[in-house]
Amino acid sequence: MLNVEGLHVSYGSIKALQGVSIALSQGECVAIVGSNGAGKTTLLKTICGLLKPNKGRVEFEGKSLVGKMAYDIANMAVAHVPEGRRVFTEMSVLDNLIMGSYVKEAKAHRRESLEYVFSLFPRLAERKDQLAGTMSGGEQQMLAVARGLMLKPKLLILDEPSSGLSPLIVEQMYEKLGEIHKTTDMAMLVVEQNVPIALSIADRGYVLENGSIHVSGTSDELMVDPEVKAAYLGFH
Amino acid sequence: MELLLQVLISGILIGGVYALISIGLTLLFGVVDIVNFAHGEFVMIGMYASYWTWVYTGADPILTLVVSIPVMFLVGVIIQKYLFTHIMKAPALTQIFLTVGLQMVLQNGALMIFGSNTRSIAFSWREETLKAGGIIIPVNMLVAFSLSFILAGVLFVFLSKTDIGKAMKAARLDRETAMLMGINTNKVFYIAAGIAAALTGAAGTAISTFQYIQPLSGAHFGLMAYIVVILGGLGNLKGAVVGGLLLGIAESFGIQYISANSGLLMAFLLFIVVLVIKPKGLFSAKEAV
Amino acid sequence: MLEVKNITKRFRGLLAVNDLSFHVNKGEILGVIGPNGAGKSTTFNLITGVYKPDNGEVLLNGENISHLTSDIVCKKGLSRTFQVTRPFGDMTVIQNVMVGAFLKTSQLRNAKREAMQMVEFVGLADKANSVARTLSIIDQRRLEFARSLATDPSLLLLDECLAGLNNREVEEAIELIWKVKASGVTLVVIEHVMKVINAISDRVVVLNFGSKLKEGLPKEVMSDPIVIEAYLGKGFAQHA
Amino acid sequence: SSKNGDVKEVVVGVLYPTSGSLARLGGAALKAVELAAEDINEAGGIKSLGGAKVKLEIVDPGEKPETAKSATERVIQNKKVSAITGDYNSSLSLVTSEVAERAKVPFVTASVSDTLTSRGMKYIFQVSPKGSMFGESQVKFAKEYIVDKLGKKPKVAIVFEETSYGTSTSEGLKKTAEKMGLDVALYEPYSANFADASPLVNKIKSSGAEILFPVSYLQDAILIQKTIKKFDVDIITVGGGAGYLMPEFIGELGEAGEGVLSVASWNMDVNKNGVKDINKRYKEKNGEFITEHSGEAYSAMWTIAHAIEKAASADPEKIKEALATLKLEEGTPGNIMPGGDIEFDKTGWNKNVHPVIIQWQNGIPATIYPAEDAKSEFKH
Amino acid sequence: MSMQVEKSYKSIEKVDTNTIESSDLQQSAPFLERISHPKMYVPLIGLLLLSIAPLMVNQYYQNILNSIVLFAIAGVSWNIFGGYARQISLGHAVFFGIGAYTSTLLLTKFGISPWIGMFVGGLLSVLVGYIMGLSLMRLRGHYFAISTIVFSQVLLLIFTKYRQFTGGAEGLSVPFADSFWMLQFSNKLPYFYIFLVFLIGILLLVRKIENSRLGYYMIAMGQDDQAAKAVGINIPRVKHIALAISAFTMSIVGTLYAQYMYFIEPVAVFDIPLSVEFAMISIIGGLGTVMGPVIGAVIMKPFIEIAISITNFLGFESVGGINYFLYGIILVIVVIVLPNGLIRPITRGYNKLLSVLPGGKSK
Ligand SMILES: Nc1ncnc2c1ncn2[C@@H]1O[C@H](COP(=O)(O)OP(=O)(O)OP(=O)(O)O)[C@@H](O)[C@H]1O
Ligand SMILES: Nc1ncnc2c1ncn2[C@@H]1O[C@H](COP(=O)(O)OP(=O)(O)OP(=O)(O)O)[C@@H](O)[C@H]1O
Ligand SMILES: CC(C)C[C@H](N)C(=O)O
Ligand SMILES: [Mg+2]
Ligand SMILES: [Mg+2]
Repeated sequence: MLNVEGLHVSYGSIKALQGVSIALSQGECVAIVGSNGAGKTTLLKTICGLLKPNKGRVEFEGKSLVGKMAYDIANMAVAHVPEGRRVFTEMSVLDNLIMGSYVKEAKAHRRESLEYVFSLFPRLAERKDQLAGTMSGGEQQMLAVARGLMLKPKLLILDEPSSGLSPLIVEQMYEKLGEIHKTTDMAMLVVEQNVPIALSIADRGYVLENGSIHVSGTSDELMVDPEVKAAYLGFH
Repeated sequence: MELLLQVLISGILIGGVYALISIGLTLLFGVVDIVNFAHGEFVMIGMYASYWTWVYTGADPILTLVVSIPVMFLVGVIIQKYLFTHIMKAPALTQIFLTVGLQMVLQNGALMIFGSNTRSIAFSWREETLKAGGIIIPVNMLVAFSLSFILAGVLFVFLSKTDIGKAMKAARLDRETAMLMGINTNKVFYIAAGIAAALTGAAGTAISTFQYIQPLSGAHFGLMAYIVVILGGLGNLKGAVVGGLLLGIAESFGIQYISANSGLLMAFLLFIVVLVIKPKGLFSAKEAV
Repeated sequence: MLEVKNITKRFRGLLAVNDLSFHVNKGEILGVIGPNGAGKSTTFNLITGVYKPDNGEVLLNGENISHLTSDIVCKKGLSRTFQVTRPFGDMTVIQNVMVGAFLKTSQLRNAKREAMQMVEFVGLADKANSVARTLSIIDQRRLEFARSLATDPSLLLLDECLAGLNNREVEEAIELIWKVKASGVTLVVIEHVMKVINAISDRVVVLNFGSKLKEGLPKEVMSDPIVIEAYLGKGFAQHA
Repeated sequence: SSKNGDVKEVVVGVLYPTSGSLARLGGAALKAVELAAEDINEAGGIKSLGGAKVKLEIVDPGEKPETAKSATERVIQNKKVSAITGDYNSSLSLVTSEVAERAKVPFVTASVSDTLTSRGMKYIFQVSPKGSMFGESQVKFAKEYIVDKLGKKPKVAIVFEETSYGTSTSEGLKKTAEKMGLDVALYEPYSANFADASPLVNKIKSSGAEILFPVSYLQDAILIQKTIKKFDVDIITVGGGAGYLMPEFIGELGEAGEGVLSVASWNMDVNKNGVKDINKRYKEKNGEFITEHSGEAYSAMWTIAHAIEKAASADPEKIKEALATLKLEEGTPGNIMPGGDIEFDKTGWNKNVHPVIIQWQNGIPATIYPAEDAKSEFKH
Repeated sequence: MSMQVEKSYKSIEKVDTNTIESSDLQQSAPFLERISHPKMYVPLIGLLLLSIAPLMVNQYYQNILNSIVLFAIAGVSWNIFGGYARQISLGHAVFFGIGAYTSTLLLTKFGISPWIGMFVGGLLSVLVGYIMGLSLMRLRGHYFAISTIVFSQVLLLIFTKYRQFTGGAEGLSVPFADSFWMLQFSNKLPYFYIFLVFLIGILLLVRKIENSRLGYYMIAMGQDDQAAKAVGINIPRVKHIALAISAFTMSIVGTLYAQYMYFIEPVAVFDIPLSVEFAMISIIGGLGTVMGPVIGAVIMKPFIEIAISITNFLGFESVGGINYFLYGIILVIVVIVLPNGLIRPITRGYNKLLSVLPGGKSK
């Protein structure tokens, strides 16, 4: 359903991506891991139309996304949970979620979606009238994920959703993501620093280093890959 | 006692006018986040729009809203599209710089097109008053005052209850993320700027029922609108209305009980005192729509 | 060295910190953990004078500092980093750190020298002349760390300074923290990464709903069923 | 002489504001100067220079001292002018006169401030009455015609806009009123350009005065008069010129404006030669009657022409000498200022000039006082 | 975080002076060597050219040059508080006005020389700045900016209102004299050189501040006051100091202005457009840079004269408002083309120039 081929992206003279290709089919969950500055966020932003590639193709359900505006891509049921939460700080939690279901299709199912995300994250229901900016970092992260789900996406893109979350919440959230993965045919593209947990729900994974794909394979393969182990898994 | 009441009522009515001119500004300022120093000139264009409509149709000024509102909506969209878009992310000072330029263009453009003559709209209720005991209420001021409440109310509902209203706020807070939500931010800003200008045009129409029209007619109102918007709390509609009323009352009382040149002084001092106590204006952002 | 006594902070009816007490001994590293929204950052803000506690007091070396503003607190040797980074965006890395160094010297040259060392220490030397705004979040964290260190603190509060680092980087960072500790600085560290907490803290305080849930040695705390229930989660053992 | 015979045109710098808040009257005055130049040239130009034509160099002094200074420098330095005229607004004239003085170029102004000719300058010539005289005339007239004749209580209210013009003329009002034994119930400046006149009118009403001396520019003047009517205030207005004399004033007020009085430094029907004709041609060209400042501007331009004629030279220094000793007798073209000959005293002020009082009658400001200048009678 | 560095925290011994203070070395280098570097001789040549420029033109252009230099000083003053400390003041005309009025009143009422008056005015401005600071210190962003406008309007109204002391709306004329001691000249040249000396003085001052703890503190505070507090910066104090310096220097500009214009009135010296102009000069040149406001003044001040020349050339000089209409269009275009000011492109060009000039490649 998603096809990225030979993607090159740069910030001025800095080359962030140099010929990245990934693919994702319906209902699949794919993890992208890699160290800081590897280009993970750049890749996701390019898919979502926030950055323009210098070269390469991005296709979603057979349609090219290159040159489309980010809001047009959102209208194709691609949700992006951005790095660093990016909740609308001066709006209430509820209004943030409402914004998540701004596109026409999602708006029709707003009520159900709200119930659904509130059941996933009860804290948000408790705090639905609090200004998002005054929520704790972790709470904001929950909100960001929930807001992404409000779009009723066919493809959910998550940029480091576990960052700043307490272990319990991370576990719970990945449980929910795993559940969604199993019960729906939503495709997921997850970027994570927390490699073990990402690979625990992903079917496949890519390792991105210095702007290009270094290693790729199924989660099980990656888990035992010595290089991956050394860089991202082992600890002492 | 009667005098006191009259002074109060005069103040409230002027305050209503201040509130009226501030509603569009608080929207533009609060949503598009543009510091528009040409705001008073938008009022002025609204006044001329009503004036020319009246000249050609003879319509009652309230009916000229049918023209001033869409015309100003268009003006707002055009200015947003060709000017403001370029400076939305720029520092406030850059915006001031651009809009001061715009102010000069509009003021002097009007001067070149319409000349410096003072004009006015003539209509049946212009000189009418309501009298209750010794208290006198000019009808045209009352109309302007009422309009400010109606427009503020409509805008409030629009911003807090509709998706597009909320999208305006989201787009201001974080453009990129708003786009990820499927919000066409450019369109949203066009609409916001259009509505802001339309509201300001409506204010111009209301003001032309009692003020006189010439290229500088808006200048004074521009500054007052800024003061009101800040006093009330940026982007807060309730604040704009309450702030406007307070300034009007302070001005009226200052003139009557201190001296005729102390009206504005009192209004300004009130402003400073309020901000010393509440640095974010009367109504802080929390209650903002 | 630091004593937090019965502090309470309310935000419009929300009890963010509730009658919290704990202390920090000289020379140790105190880990602070707890679920999101437990009040950890707020506690830092209360200690450093960003917020005033509604109740209770904060003592630094026996002196009540709860009514002081952040700058005075900093002059007293208490420095901190922010969870959401706050670099001086238009200044370069070295200039950012110099601002910190100016706390102890008024000489440009000394400040520059001091700052350069800190920048090297945190591994930002090659970006010393980059404008802070253009740094990645991770580098901004390094920068904040360096800036705090440059004030030559005796007590340093780190708020999720290591979030977003991969394993290798975390290991390097831990060594840095040890070095800081070795030079005689006392630290209080908020982290969600248990490996880090395990590795560096002498003691751990667990917060939940603004109150202290548990306090003790890292091992004790992390095997405590209440803490597992409220914070770590059952799956914790698997991933750790 | 043969040297003078070469002069084909004499350049006069004209500084009337045509932008900003002064544009309305500045533009009108500029039209009058253009008309004067036309008249001068049609009448054969400067005969002593072989019929040299007067050429105008027009420059906009804006509304700030800084822009006025720059505009004056521009016209003096870059255009080789023989003399300059303009400004009508005293604040601008104060600046222009300094520049002219230092550049040694004569400046003939129609601004009214007393200060202008009190600074010992040699190159400034003021054809208009001084600001302090306006109040005197207003009060004198009110005493004679309203207090004494109509038997009104001598309780008066003086309100004036807090501008240079307003404050300077109000001083004369107050002094004279007190001297003449009128009870000044209210004497206050107000901030110009208000949103609404109600508070000010509330105050006038509560002062209990029966005669009002307001000094206001146009919008304030109209709003004050309208609000007085709305608030049922029974008061006779003797305005302080400016807004009270403009075509828009009567246009807006219509019936309500009839009978309103005002002081004026000049009027379109003063008892002077040629005034009627000037008004007629001005109106044909510009669609409105000629107002006080425009009349003075016209006169100032002619004064310069006569001085050049007398000097028989385009040299500013010689023109200045000529101005100092000039005497334009009654009947000379351009001598349309009330008060006989145009003749400057040592300070450069036209010592014979005085203001007049007008009353709006049939939509026209009719001069009614003093008798020597008047063609109409005070009506009540 | 990288570990390559084998140096541990708090070991201050090893210092690489070369990379740290290259300017120190320059100072100890022999004069000839220093002067042969374009970094030194280009500004000197520039200064020389600038100082002889007014000798070659008539009084009209001298007037423009004078106002460029005068407003450059004003821009630099504003920039101390508005640019470095990022406290967007749109009410700085307050200090300009106080400077103009104080020295003029002292001169007209007591015959005191403006050379003394300017310092009295400066001190008064510092005092008023302190009050303004106290009342507005807690405000941020737009709240601060608009409040400074209101503050200046209050002063405008007060100076207009109490006319027994200030002369009111009629303004004050500076009595005519021609003496250095009275800071008045019948010729424009002396003004130019006096303004120039003040400009150089304030530029040196700003450079000095920029390279001091105060400067770093001001900039840091302007970027993020919460973070600045956290590293020990006493925010109110730094704000007050920055405002005091800015107010004092701005006040001096006010005195110079009064002495140059010979006439002041409340609107001319206190009103909003003047304050906005100070800010614009800084931003068009480059906020928070030493030379930015100078560049800003060089570009901004002649705008209106250029607009007038255009209308004259087209023969439209009697069309009311056309000059300012054009001026407005120029402003709008400049902002859209160069939203971040000119300092960066100009510095780039300048550095390029330096590197190709003889002696420039050595570094
Ligand atoms: N706005 C920008 N301007 C310039 N360079 C940028 C910008 N954003 C990212 N980069 C650079 O592009 C490269 C890739 O960055 P990217 O943010 O995609 O990495 P990432 O893998 O998401 O890292 P992280 O784990 O830190 O989130 C890095 O070298 C980064 O410094
Ligand atoms: N300024 C504020 N106004 C209102 N509520 C606030 C404010 N600051 C914090 N809170 C609330 O107080 C609670 C504690 O927040 P705090 O930031 O201290 O949590 P935390 O323990 O640091 O969480 P995290 O681990 O997610 O960073 C949260 O529920 C948060 O929403
Ligand atoms: C506006 C006018 C009334 C100005 C007045 N003639 C003056 O000299 O200032
Ligand atoms: Mg990333
Ligand atoms: Mg936190």
